[in-house]
Amino acid sequence: MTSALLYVLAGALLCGGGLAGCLLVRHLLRRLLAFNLLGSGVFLLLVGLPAHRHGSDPVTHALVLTGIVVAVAATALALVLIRRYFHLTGRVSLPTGRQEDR
Amino acid sequence: MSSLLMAGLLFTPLAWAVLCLLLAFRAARLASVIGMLLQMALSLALWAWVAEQGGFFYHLGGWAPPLGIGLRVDGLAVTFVLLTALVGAACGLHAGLYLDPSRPWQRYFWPLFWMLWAGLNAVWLAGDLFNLYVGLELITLAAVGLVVLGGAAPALEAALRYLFAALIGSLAYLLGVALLYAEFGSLSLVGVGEGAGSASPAASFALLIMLFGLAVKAALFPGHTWLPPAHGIARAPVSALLSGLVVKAAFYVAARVWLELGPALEAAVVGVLLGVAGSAAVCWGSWQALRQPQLKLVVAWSSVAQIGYLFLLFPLSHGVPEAVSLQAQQGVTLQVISHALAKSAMFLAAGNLILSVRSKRVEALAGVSRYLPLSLFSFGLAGVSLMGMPPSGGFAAKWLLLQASLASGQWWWAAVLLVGGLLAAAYVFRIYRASFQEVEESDPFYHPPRSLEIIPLVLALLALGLGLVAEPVLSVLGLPFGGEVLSP
Amino acid sequence: MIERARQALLGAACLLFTVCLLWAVRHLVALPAEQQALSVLLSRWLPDSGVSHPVTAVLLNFRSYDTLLEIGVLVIAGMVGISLARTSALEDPAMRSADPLLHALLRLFLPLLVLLAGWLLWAGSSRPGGAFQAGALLAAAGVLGRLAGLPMAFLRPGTLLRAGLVLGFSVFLLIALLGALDGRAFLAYPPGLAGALILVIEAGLSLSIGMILLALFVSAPVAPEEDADGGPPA
Amino acid sequence: MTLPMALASFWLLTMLGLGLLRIWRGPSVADRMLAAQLFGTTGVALLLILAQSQAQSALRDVALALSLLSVLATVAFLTRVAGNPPGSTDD
Amino acid sequence: MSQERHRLLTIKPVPVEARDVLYRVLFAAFLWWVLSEGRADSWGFGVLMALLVTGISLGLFPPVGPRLRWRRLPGYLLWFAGRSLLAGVDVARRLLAPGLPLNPGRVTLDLDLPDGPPRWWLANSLSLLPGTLSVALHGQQIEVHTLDTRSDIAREVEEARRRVGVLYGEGTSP
Amino acid sequence: MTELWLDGLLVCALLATAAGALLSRDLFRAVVMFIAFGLLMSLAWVRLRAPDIALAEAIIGAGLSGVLFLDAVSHLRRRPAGGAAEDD
Amino acid sequence: MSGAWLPLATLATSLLASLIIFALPEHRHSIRTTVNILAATLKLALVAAMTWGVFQGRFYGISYEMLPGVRFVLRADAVAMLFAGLSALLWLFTTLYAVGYLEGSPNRSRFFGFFSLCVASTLGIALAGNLFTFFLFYEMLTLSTYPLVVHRGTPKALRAGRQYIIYTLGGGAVLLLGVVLLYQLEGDLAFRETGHLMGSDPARYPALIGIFALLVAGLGVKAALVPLHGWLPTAMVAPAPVSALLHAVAVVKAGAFGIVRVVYDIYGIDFAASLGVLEPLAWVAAFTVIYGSLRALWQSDLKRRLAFSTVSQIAYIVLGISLFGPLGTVGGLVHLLHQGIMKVTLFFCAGNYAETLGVHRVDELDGAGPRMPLTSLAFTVAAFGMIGIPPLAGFVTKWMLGRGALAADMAWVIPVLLLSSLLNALYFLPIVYRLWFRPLRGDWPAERALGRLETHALLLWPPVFTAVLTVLVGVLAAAPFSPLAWADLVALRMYLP
Amino acid sequence: MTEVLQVALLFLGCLFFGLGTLGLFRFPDTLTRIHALTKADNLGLGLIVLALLPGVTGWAVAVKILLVWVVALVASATSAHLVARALSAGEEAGSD
Repeated sequence: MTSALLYVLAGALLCGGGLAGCLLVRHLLRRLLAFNLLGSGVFLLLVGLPAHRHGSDPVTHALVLTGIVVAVAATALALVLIRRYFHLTGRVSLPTGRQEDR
Repeated sequence: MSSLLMAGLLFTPLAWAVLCLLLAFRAARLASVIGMLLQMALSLALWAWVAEQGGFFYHLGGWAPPLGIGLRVDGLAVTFVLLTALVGAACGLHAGLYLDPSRPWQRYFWPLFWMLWAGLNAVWLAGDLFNLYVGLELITLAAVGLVVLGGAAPALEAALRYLFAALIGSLAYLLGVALLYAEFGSLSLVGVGEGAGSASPAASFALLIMLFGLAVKAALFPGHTWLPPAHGIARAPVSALLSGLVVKAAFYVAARVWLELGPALEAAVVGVLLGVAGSAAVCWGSWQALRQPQLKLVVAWSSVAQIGYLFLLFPLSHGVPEAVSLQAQQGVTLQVISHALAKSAMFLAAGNLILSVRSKRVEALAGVSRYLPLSLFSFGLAGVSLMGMPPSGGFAAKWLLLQASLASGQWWWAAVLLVGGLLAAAYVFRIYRASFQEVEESDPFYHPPRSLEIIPLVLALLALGLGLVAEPVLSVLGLPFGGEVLSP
Repeated sequence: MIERARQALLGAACLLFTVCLLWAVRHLVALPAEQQALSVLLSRWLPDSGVSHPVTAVLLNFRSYDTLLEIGVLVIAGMVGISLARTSALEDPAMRSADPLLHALLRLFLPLLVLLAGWLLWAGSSRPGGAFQAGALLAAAGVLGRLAGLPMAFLRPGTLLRAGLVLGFSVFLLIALLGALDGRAFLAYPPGLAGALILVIEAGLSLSIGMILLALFVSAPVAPEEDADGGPPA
Repeated sequence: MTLPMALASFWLLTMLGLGLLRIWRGPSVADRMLAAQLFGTTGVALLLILAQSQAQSALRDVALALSLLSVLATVAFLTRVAGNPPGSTDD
Repeated sequence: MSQERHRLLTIKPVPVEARDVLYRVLFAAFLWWVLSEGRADSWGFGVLMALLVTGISLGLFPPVGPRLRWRRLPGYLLWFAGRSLLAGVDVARRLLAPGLPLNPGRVTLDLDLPDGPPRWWLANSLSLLPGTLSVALHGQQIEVHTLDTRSDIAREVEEARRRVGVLYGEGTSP
Repeated sequence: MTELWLDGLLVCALLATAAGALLSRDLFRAVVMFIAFGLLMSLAWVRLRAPDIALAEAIIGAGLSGVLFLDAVSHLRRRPAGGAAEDD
Repeated sequence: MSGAWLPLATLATSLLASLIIFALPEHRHSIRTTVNILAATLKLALVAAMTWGVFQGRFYGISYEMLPGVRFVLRADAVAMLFAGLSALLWLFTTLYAVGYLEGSPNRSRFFGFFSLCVASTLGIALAGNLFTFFLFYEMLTLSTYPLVVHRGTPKALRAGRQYIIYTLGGGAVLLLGVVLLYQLEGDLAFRETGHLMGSDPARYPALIGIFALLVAGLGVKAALVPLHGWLPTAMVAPAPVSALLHAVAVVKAGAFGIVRVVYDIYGIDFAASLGVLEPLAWVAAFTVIYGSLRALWQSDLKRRLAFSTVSQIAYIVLGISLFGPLGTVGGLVHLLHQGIMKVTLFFCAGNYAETLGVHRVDELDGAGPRMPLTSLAFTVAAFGMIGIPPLAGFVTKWMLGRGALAADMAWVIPVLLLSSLLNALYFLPIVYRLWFRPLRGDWPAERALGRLETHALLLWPPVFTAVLTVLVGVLAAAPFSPLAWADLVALRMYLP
Repeated sequence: MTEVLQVALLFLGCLFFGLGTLGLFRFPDTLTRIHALTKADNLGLGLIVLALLPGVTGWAVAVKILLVWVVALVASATSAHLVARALSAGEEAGSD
C-alpha cells in the first residue's frame, strides 16, 4: 500500500520540522506548536510504517490514541504554565544565556 | 502471593494519589505515612520474594506479551522498587514536615508525589517499550507539577524548561519505539531484543534516537540545561525526589534498551559517544557546581556530574568480555543506588540548612557547623558518597567502574572517574569550607525539628553503608540488566 | 554570536536527523511484508476481550495498564492546572459574550454534543469511539458553554472538582484491583463481566476526561488580584 | 461511484489547499478564521464522502463531531481574540 | 445561577410543562436513534442518555418564548431549501460576473417578532438566505449586512420574518 | 491512482500547514494553521484507516487544542500584570 | 574464628565513641571526656591483648566479601600491632591533652567526634589485611582529619584545610589508581608477610614498577615525601593536639605505614629489591631527610619548625624500608614508633607554650625553661632524642639505620644520616638553649593563675609521660615488648618465613 | 439513474465549494467573503449530502447525514453572524 508510504514520509518530515521547531524557536507557544507537530509526525510513523508493511494494525491505533491523550495533557498543562508565566513576568520565551542568581 | 504483592505494589501509589487529592494537606499527610509504610512493606516483601524465589514475569490483566503488557520482576527491578520506597518515603516524610500547610496549593504535593511513585514503579518493572513511554510521561508530568508547585515565576520558568526537554525526550523515545515496532512487530523489550539478531540500519537509528531522547530526559551533558534550574528551584524534598529517582528512571530505560539491543546492533560508536558525553558531563557539571553561588544549585549541578558517570555504562558494556560488562553494569547500578540515596540526603540536608540560615547562598552557611552540626553532617556524609570516597556506595561503584574500564583497555574512562572524584571533592569541600567559617555572633540560626534532620542522616548513612554491603546487594541483583529467562 | 552558532548547529543537527530518519524509513519500508504477529493475536483473543472493537479491546483490556497510566497523566495535568488557578471564581465575566444567537446555538449543540459523547462512549465497544473521544467531546461542550458564558460553578477548585477529576480513574483502579483480589492478575476482568465493566470504566473515564480538559482550559486565566508570591522563603 | 467520489474528494482537498492560502495571506484575523471555517465545512464534506467510499460509518460520527466543533474555534476567536483587542480589557 | 442566565438571555423563561419534557425526551431519543444508526441493542443506554440529555437541557436551557409548531416545519424547510439554493446561485452569479457586481452595505430593519427562538430562527435563516447576513440583534431591530444594497432587502427579510412567524404559530391565531 | 493523488495532495497540504504553523511570523496565523493542520491530520488518519484516531484528532486537533491555543494567544496579547514588555 | 571479634572490637571502640560524641550536646563535657578516656583505655587494653596474642602466634582476623572479588579484611599481624600499639597508646595521651587544651573553646563535640573517627581510621589502617581495606581507611582518615585541620575556622585554617585536602585527595586518587591497576594485573591485594608478587610474570615487571611508583606517590603525599610535603607545614594552624595527631599518630604515619605495607607485604622486600625500585625510594627519602632539616632551620615559628622536622623524620622510616635487609627494616619500623613518641612530646610542649604563655615563635621562648620546667624538660629530652643522642629513642633508630645501610651496601646513607643529625642539632639546640640559658624578655603576655602546676594538669602530664617513654624506649631497647624487640620480631617473621 | 443524479449532485456540490473558495479570494472585504462562504459552502455540502443519500444503508444513517448538514448549517450561520458582529463592533479590532 503505497499511500501509507506517503504518510510515513510526511511523518518523517514532520518529525524533522517539529524537532527543529522545538529546538530553534524560542517563543513558548510556537515551541508548543512545534511539539505538537513533532508528536503528530511520530504518530504518523507509528501507524504508517506497520500499515505500509502489513496493512492496518489496530494495536498501533490504540497506542497512538494513548499517545494523543498524553500529548493533549502535556499541551494543556504547558499552556497553563505558559500563561501563568507570562502573567507573572511578561515574557513569552525563556531567557537564554546564563542564569543569573536569584 | 507474588501476584497479590504485585497488585498491591501497583495499586497503592495510584490509590493513594486519588485519596490524597481528596484530602486536605494534614489528612493527606497522615494517609501518606500509612501508604508509605504499606508500600515499603510491599516492596520489602517483594524484594525478599525475588531474592529467594527468583524473578518472574507478571502479566497484567492476564494477557501475555507481546500484545498484553508483561512486567518484568527481576532482582534489579525489585531493588529499584525498594530503593524508590526508601527514598520516596524519606522524601515524603521530610516533605510532610517541611512544606508549609497553610499554602493552599501544597495539598497537591501528595497526589503528585504518589503519582510520581507510581510512575517510577511502572518504569522499574516495565517490560514493554510503550508502557515505558507512558510511565516516563507519568513521571515527567508529576515531576513538572512538583517543580511548579506554588507557581512562582522562577519555578514556572524552570518547570517549562524541564517540561519541554522531557517532552522532546519522550517523543524521541517514542519515535524509536515506532521504528522498532515497524521492524520487529513487537513491543516487548525481550521480543524486540530477540528480533534484533543482526545489525539493521533502521533499528540502529531507532536505538540512537531512543538513547538520545532518554539522555535528554536523564540530563546528559549537552541536554542537561534544564536540570539545574528545575532541581534548584523546587522545594528540597521535591529536588531530592527528582535528583534521586526521576532522572534515574530515564537512565534505567536507556540502559535496559541498550543492553537488549546495543550488542546486537553493533552500535559501538553510539556507546562511545554516550561515554564521551558522560565524561563531559562529569567535568562540566562539577565545574559549574564549583562556581554556583547557591547551595541548591551546587547540589543540582552535582547531579549533572554524577549522572555523567552512569553513561560510562554504554562504552563499557559493548564489545567487551562478559565479565567486564557485568562489572560495569554492577558498578553503574551501585552508582544509581548510592547516588539516589546520597543525593536525596544531600538535598534534604540542604533544604534544612537553607531553612536554618534563611538564605540560599553558600556564604550564608558560615557558622553552621557550630550550631547545626547534624544537618551539615548528613550533608557531609552524602558528599562522601558523591566523591566516591570509601566506604560509601559511590566508592564501590567507582571501584567497579575503574576495574571495568581498565580491564576493557579503555583506560581513559578511569581518568574521568578519578578526575570526577576530585572535582566532586572540590565542590563538596567548598560547602564544608563555607560552613566551617567561624562567626562571632551567637547562634543566629533557626533550628529545624530533629525529625527533619534525622531523615537525611538516615539516607546518608545508607549511602555510606551501601559500600560495605555492596556484594550482598549485587548478588540479589543477579545479572543487573541481563535478559535471563525468568520463570513465569 | 555564540547564539547564532548554536542555532546553526542545532539546525544542522535537525537536518541530519531528518535525513537519517528518512534513510531509516527507507530501509524499513523495503522490508518484506509479513504476517503481523500482534494482529493475529489480537484477532484470536478479541472474542475473550468483552468488546468487539479491536482498538477498544487493546486500550481497555489487553493493554489497559497503559490506559490506566495515561489517565494518570491526564489527572496529573488536571491537578497541576487547578493547583495553579489562584482565583476563587473560575469564570471571568469579561469573557462573556451575551449574543443571543450563540445562546441559541448552545441550546441545540450542547445537548447534541452530550448525546454524541454518549453515543461514542457506547459505540466504543463495537466501533470507533470510546472514552477519550467521548470525554474530549464533553470537554468541548463545556468549553463551548464557558465561552458563551454559561455558569460553571462546579469548576471552582473544591472537593467536587477534585472528586470529578479522579472519578474515572478511581473506578478504573478499583476494578483493576478487583481482578487481583479475585486471584487473577491486576487489571484482569472477571470472566463474562468484561464488556459491562469496560463500559462502566469508560463512562467514568469520559466524565473525568471531560472534566480534566475543561478544568485545564478554565483554570488558565489568572485574576489580577492574585498575589505573585510563590511560597515560603525556603 | 468510486471514481466520482475520489475525484470529488480530490477537488475538495484542492479547495482546502486554496483555503490554506487565505489563512496564510490573511489579511485580517477574521479572514483567517473564516478560512478555518471553510476548512471545517469542507472537511465535513470530505469525511462524509470518505465514509461512503471507504464504507466506514464511523466517519460520519467524525463528521458530526467536526461540524459541531467547527464553531468552537470561531467562538473562541470572537470571545477571546476579536472581543479583546490588545490592551483594551486588561484581565 | 438563574440570575446569571437572565442577564444572558434577557428573556423570561416560561414554566416547564410536561410536554416540554416529552418533546425534549422524544427529540433526544430521535437523535439517539439517528446517532446509533438504528441499532436496537443500543436502546438501553440510549434511553438513559436521552433522559440525561433532557435533564441537562432543561436545567441549562428552560423553554423560552413561543413554542415551535412542528407541523409547520416541513413547509418552512422546503421554502428555506429553495431560498438557500437561490442564495448559492446568487453568490455564484455575482462571483462569476466579470464586473463583480457588489454593493455591500448594512441595513437596519425593525422587527416585531417575539424575543427568543423566533428571532434566532430568523437571524440564522437570514445568514443563509440570498444576499443577507445578520450582523446584530438589538432590541426591536436587526442589523443586516447585504451584498447588494440596491436589491430589495426589506422585502426579503419581511418574507423570512413572515415564514418564521408562521412557524411559531402567528398565522393560526389571528 | 486517484487515491494516490488524493493522498499526495493531503500530505502536501499537511506539510504546508505544518510549515505554516512553524514559520508563520504572526502568532495568530500560526495557531489557525495549526487548527487546519489538526483537521488535515484527522483526514490523514481516515486515509490510514484509523477512524478512532481520526475521531480523537478531529475533536482534539480541530476542536479543543485550537481553542486552547487561541485562548492562550489572546491572553499573551494582553498586557501582563508583571509589567515587562514582550520580548518576541 | 574466635579471634574475629578482637580486631572488630578494637575498631568499634573509637568508632562508637565517635558516634556517641557526635550525638552528645556541646555542653556535656564530663560525659564526653569520660567516653573519650574510657574508649581510649579500652582500646589500649584490647590492643595489648591482641599484641600478646600475636606474639604468641595467635591469629586475629575477619574477612568478608565487600565487592565482587574484593574482600574487606582485618588482620592483626606483627606489623599491624606495631602501628596499632603506637596509635592506641598515643591516642590516650593525646586525648587527655586535647581535653585540657580545648577546655572552654567551642565546637568540642565536633572536634572530639572527628578525633575519635580519625583514630578509628588509623586503627583500621593498622589492621587492614589487604591493600583494598587499607585504602578504605586511608581515605577515611583524610576525611576525618579535615574538620580537625580547619577546626578554628579562621581564613588561615580554611586555607590550610583546602591545601591539605587537595594534596591528600590527589594522593588518594593516585593511590586508588595504583590499587586498581594492581588488582587488575594480579587479582590479589592481600598483605602477606613476604609479599606475593615474587612469582609474577616477568613481562609484567614494567607495569609493576609503574604501579609501585603510583602507590608510593599516593602514599608519599601523606608521608610528606618531598615534593609532596607542601600541606604539612601549612596544616600547622590546627590546634596542637591535632598537630600531634597528624604528625605523630595518624596521617604521616599512615603514609609511612602504607609504604611499609606496599614494600614488604605486597611486593616483598626481595622482589622490590630485584625490581630495583628500592634505591630510587631511598634517594627520595634521603633527599627528603636533608631537605626537611634544611627547611626547618629557617623556620622561626616553632610549630612550623617541628613540621619540617617531621618531614625529615618520616623520611627516616622510608629510608629504613628502602634498605634491603633486616637491619634497615628494623630501623625503619622502630622509627615509626620512636618518632611518634618523640614528636608527640614536642608538639605537646609547643602547645603548652602557646596555650600557657602565648608563645608561638622560637625567639619568644627565651627563659621559658624556668617558667615551665617540666614542659621544657620534656621538650629538651624529646629534642635530644630527635637529634639522636644516646641512649634516647632517636639514637636507636639512627644506629639501626646506619647498620642497615652498610648491610644493604648503601654506604652513602651514612653521611646523609650524619648530616641530618647535624642539622637536627642545629635547629633543636638553639631552642633548648633559649629555653634554659636565655634571660626572660619581658613579662609573659598572659599570666594565668594555675595553682601549683606550671600549667593545666592535663596539659602537663602527657608530655611528661611521653618524654619518659622517649627515654625508656631508648634505654630499655633490648627489653621484651620494646619497640625494637617488636620490630625485630617483625623482621624475623619477614625474612625467615 | 440514481447514479447519474448522484454524480451530478456531487459535481454541483463540488462546484459550489469551488465557488465558495473563489469567493474567498475574489470578494473584496471580509463581510462579503462571509456571504460567499456561508452560502456557497453550505449549499455545496447540502448537495453532496443529497448525492450521498442514495448510497446509505438505512434510514437512520440517511438522517444522520442530514443531521450533519443541519448542524453544519446552524454552525456556519451562527459563526457567520458572530464574525460579522465582531467585525462591525470594532472594524479595526481584530486586524493586525
